[in-house]
Amino acid sequence: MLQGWPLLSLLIWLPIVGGVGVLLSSQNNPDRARWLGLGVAGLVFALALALWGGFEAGTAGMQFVERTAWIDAFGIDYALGVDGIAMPLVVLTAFATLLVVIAAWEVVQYKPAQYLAAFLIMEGIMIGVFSALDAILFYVFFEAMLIPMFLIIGIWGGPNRIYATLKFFLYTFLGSVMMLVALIYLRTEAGSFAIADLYGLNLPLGTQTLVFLAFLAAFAVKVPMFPVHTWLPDAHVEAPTGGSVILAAITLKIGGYGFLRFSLPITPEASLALDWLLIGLSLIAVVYIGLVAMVQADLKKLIAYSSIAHMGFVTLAFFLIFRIVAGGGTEDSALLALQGGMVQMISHGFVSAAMFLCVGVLYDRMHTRRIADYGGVANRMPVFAGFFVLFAMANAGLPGTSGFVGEFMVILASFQAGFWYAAVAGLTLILGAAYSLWMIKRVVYGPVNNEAVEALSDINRRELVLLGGLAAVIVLFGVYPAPLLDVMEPSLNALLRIVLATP
Amino acid sequence: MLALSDYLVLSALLFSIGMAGIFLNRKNAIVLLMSIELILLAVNFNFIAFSHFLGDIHGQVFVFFILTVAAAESAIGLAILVVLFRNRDTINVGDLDSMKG
Amino acid sequence: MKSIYLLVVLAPLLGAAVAGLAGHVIGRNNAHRLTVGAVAISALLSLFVLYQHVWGGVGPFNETIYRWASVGALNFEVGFLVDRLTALMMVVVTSVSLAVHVYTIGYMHDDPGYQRFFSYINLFTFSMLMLVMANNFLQLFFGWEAVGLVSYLLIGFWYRKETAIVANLKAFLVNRVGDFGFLLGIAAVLMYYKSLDYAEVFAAATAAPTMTLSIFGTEALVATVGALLLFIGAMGKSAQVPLHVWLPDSMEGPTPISALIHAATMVTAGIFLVARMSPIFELSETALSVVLVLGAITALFMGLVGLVQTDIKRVIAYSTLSQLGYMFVALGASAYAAGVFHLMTHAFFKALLFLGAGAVIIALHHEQDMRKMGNLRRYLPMTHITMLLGTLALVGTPFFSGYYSKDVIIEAVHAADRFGAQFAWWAVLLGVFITALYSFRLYFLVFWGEERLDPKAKAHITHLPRYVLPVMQWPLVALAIPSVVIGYLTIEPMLFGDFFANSIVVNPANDVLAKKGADFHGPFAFGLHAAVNPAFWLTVAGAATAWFFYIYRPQWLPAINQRAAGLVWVLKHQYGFDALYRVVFAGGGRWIGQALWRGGDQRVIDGLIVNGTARTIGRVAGALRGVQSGYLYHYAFVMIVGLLLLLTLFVGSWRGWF
Amino acid sequence: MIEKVIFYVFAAILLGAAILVITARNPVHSALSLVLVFFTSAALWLLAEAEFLGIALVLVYVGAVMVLFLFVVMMLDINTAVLREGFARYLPLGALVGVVMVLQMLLVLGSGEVDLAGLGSEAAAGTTGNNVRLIGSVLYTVYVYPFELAAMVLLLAIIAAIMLTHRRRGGTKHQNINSQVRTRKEDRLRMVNMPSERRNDS
Repeated sequence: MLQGWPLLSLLIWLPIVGGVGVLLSSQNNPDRARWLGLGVAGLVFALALALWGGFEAGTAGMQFVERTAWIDAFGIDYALGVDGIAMPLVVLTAFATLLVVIAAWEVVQYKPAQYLAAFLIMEGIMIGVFSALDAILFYVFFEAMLIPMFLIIGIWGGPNRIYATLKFFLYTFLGSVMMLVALIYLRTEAGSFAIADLYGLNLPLGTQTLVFLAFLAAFAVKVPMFPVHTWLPDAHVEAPTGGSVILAAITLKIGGYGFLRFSLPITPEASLALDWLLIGLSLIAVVYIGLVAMVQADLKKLIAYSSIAHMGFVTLAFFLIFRIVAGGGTEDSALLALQGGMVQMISHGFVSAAMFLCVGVLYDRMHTRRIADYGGVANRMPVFAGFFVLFAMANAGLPGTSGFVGEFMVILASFQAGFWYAAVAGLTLILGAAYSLWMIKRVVYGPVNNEAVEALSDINRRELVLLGGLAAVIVLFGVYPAPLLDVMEPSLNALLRIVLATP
Repeated sequence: MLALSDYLVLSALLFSIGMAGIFLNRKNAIVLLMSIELILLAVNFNFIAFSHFLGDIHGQVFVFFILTVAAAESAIGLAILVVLFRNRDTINVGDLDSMKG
Repeated sequence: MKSIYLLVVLAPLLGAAVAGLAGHVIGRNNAHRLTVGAVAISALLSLFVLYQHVWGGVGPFNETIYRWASVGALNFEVGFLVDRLTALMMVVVTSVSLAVHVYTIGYMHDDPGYQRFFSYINLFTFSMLMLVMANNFLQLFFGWEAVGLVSYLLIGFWYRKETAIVANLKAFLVNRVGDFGFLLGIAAVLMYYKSLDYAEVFAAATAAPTMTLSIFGTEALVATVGALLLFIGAMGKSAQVPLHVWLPDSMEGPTPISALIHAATMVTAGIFLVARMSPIFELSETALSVVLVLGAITALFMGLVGLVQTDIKRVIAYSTLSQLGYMFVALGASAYAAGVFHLMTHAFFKALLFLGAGAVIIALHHEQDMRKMGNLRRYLPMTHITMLLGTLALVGTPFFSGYYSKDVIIEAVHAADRFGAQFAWWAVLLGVFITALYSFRLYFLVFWGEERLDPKAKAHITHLPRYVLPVMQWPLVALAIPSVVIGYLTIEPMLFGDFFANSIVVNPANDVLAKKGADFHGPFAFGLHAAVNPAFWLTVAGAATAWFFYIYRPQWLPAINQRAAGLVWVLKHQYGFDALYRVVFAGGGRWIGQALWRGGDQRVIDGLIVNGTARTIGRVAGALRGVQSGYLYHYAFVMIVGLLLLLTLFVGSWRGWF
Repeated sequence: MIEKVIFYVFAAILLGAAILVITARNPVHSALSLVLVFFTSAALWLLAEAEFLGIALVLVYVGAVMVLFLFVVMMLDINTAVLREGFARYLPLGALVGVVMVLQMLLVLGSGEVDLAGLGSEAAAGTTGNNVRLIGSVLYTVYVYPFELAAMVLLLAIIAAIMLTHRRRGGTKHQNINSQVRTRKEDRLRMVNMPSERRNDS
């Protein structure tokens, strides 16, 4: 029923215009900035929910499609549309930004107007990334997204934020430039930049491998996959709480989304040929990063490394589908892997956002992120301790929380590809529990460690709303994930048809 | 009778004298400019010689252009020299290394 | 019936939610009234369900409650399967839980986290019921981990105690190792039997008993691999030998939960799993042999460790480990009914012993060391009698429930002709002697002998707050009754009747119980039969030795300890398992993590590649700077050389050199 | 035959003067020897029947450029002593470059591809006759644009030279029309409200 509305353009440009509005109207009036920011973020979230409402679950094709000419000379047009894969991520973006705006209420005293404006603009751009149907439009949003995050970490970040934000920017930018080359090459092959036309090009394997590697460079950095992941812990340690939430909840998903939207369908044979590489890197990410996460002394670094391990699961799921089908598994189990990967991405969005908010709550009170400075927080902050334990459990993949759904499906599916895939992937059960709960033991439990912990006060109403909302969502998706899965199934099925049809 | 090779040998020698001029007194800017004039003169010689022996007037037209450009070039060169001297009160190329990387 | 089942499960959940979230609002008394009421409802309804299933002629109920999620043709549901096995387990879980709830009113009387504790034990009851009543692997796994979570929360209930939070982390991680195998088992089941629902899986399993898969390079029976992986989960949860290290440490938690979780219900989840999965286990001899051997090892060796413990709760904990070993031995010998039967009887008398120990601890004002007890029968008569009854049941004195369940297991193993059965029989037989020894050692040290009380404890025990004890005494009595009579009453229908007909599948070849049933002439005769039964005499011998060393000649003990110092040292360190895991896995994991982080991330990736390239670019640029010397003639010279090179290039190509 | 003699005489003078230019100690001497070089080359050009260019050379170079050179040399009191050292250090390198250069030329010319002889010793037909008309006919037809460009180049050179060296004498008053035009009312006019004085005889 909402098909007529240009809902997607609204979802993109409303936050951007709103952000600029906040920037201009209330630079010297923080309260006005905060209320205006909240208003815009709330409105966008409402529109996102309308998008979910108006989205027909049955069809696999793109919905809410808008297409107008943009740069005729090169045949680039401003095309937007969402399908089952993109729509949940758009809603997740809107939800995360709303959280960030609420979380930054009293905390951000230094230039709140610019802070909120940066996030709102970033929200618009990210929704643009997910809903772009034209390769160059996707690329423009993909690159534009770096700028607000660069500013957020650079201005409101921690002590050596310059190093972190520069590293983040250069890392991602270098990767994505290769993608531009590939896109332009594909334009010559397909005659147009529309993503739909790029599918089914069946290029020779040689060129496909090159195109695949170019996409891999861009998305592997974004995910981040094993060897190119070192920017994430630095970025997280230096980013303000809101920055970390958005960085963990959304930016990592763009990597995964990219693999689904570009790498798999456009270069299926190359994906098949190189799947051993991706699976190897993902398994290393799960085990190597899991072990590394265990020994971190900084709270945010630990959660950052745990995000990498979780995202390792996502890439594992996406690139196992060939071996699942080859290993005797049915088409459904390949679909199970893709669903598991998607759910893992979305649930990781909630769980890691919640964990970072918790660390933010602690950081706002104690101004330290070292685990050794904490101990016995539960004695002074029982309600917060409850939430933190719940989120740590979700991070470890406890059934009943959304963290479990993704892991469960991926391990079930990866068994079809081979016992050892599931065995190594399954290690995440132990490693995840190890680093999450060891951190909980050292921070939350135990006697009161020092007088700073003694002086802690429990979470106020605003933080309660935040953490409560997230806890509700995490438990809801843990107990009843059907609606999310049904929305994604047709699109993933269609993607599977394209990818598996060729070999 | 005069042969083309005579002219060419002469212009070659003139050219190498000009090159040597640039090489030998690296410090004196004015001699540098003069050496450049010599090199250009050698080039003109060739043009004239070929034009004369090939019976093609275009060579000479080119000499005409080279002359204009050479004149302009030396005028500006000297102007720069004057300005340089006024600011640095030396034209010794050895002292002018402020553009060092 | 469906609404009854839902009510049985949801009542504790509701109780937990209200007590947990609104604990402070409704106050302490309302909290415990609500939660105890909730569990009481569940208990009564469970009894009603059991009654219906046994006498009411109600058939097994197998329906899905709601569709959790569906992917293509695969659908994941949450549903209930209630047959006689489930009904029995429901009754055991809820009745023990009810006893513990009432008992906790007294035990946790002056504990600040009162409401929180009640909400946790209610949540535990809910999780255990979900696990027991599941009709598919997904919900089984949900219950499995939820029970692990609650045990984590309860062991670490007094989170100020450093040892408690170490214990609960260890418990959760070891359980997670078990769940790792368990999940792989579920994945194997899903792959080869194409479904997660019990009914479909069992049908597919029995339809293709000889299906094989290639693993580690060799062909193996799907049933064997699946069964073994599921058994790893059972080992983790029911603390069998390699994964048993967490149970003794879980004694850090308050005593009620030791009784409820670490004696009666949670640890029996593994046995319930194997019994429920009997159709799969029956298909693979090797899996059953593994269960048999591991159970025997645990039964024997863990019992031995119990001999040297001085903490009252740890003695009972090791006794639990040993009894769990017995149950797995029964399952390994395909005598599933005997295993479940022992599970039931053990739940009652072990909970009784734990609650009795709790009463003693409370009476002596949190004193758990047996060396500081003695001659307590004067001060705690009721506890003394009930614990005596519990001990008698545990050691297997005739006509007590322990005797019926344990002796059947011993004879079943004796009759089983499976690999490892002989070893298991010897282990189980010796176990009887050791069980009697450590049980009566505990009994004599605590209730008889001369008083070794601290003055403070003595003062506390002489004038106990009068309201505390009754509310703790009644559950003891309530548990003592079934500990004595339940064996006698239910052995006939359960083991040799058709009680488990519809829920446990045993293929006739190795149906040991059927053979035993032949010469079974009623419980009374079986009781008399003890006279000719070696186990009975071993029990008497064990009791006598205990009496001799701890009552008659206690002064000889130091000499014995001194002579058997080596054995005592080994037992005291639980054969080194704990140290091994701590050093190898925990320490090793951290060391590897540190190495990977320092070496891998920081030095190689960050140092070498990321910052490395930045540095090299800086250096190269530095070098190139030299070229811009600022001298005009250098530039002129470079120009000329350039010209020269081009010239040679041009001439060379013209002359065909290149 | 007579032409050859003339050619060699002039060539010798030319080379001598050229060497003198680069080796002269005093820049004025090198400037004057450069003048001599231009005169001799003009003569040689006349010999090759390029009268217009020969005359142009003399007019342009000797007339304008050399005068400029002399003017500059005279004006700037350059101490030539400093400029001399470091003479020998680069000699070997310079010589090497020179030798390679000559080798290249010989290689090309000697290769037989370019039959120098064949080019003939005769003055080809095209360039005899009225040289100026010939140049004019080609210059203003084919090379019109380059011609205009050359004019532009010269104009540019003139302006650049003036701009570079022109200095405004300090202390003189002069109008800056631009800023005069842009002044606004506020800059010049300031309204002040003063209370009106009361007449003391009221």
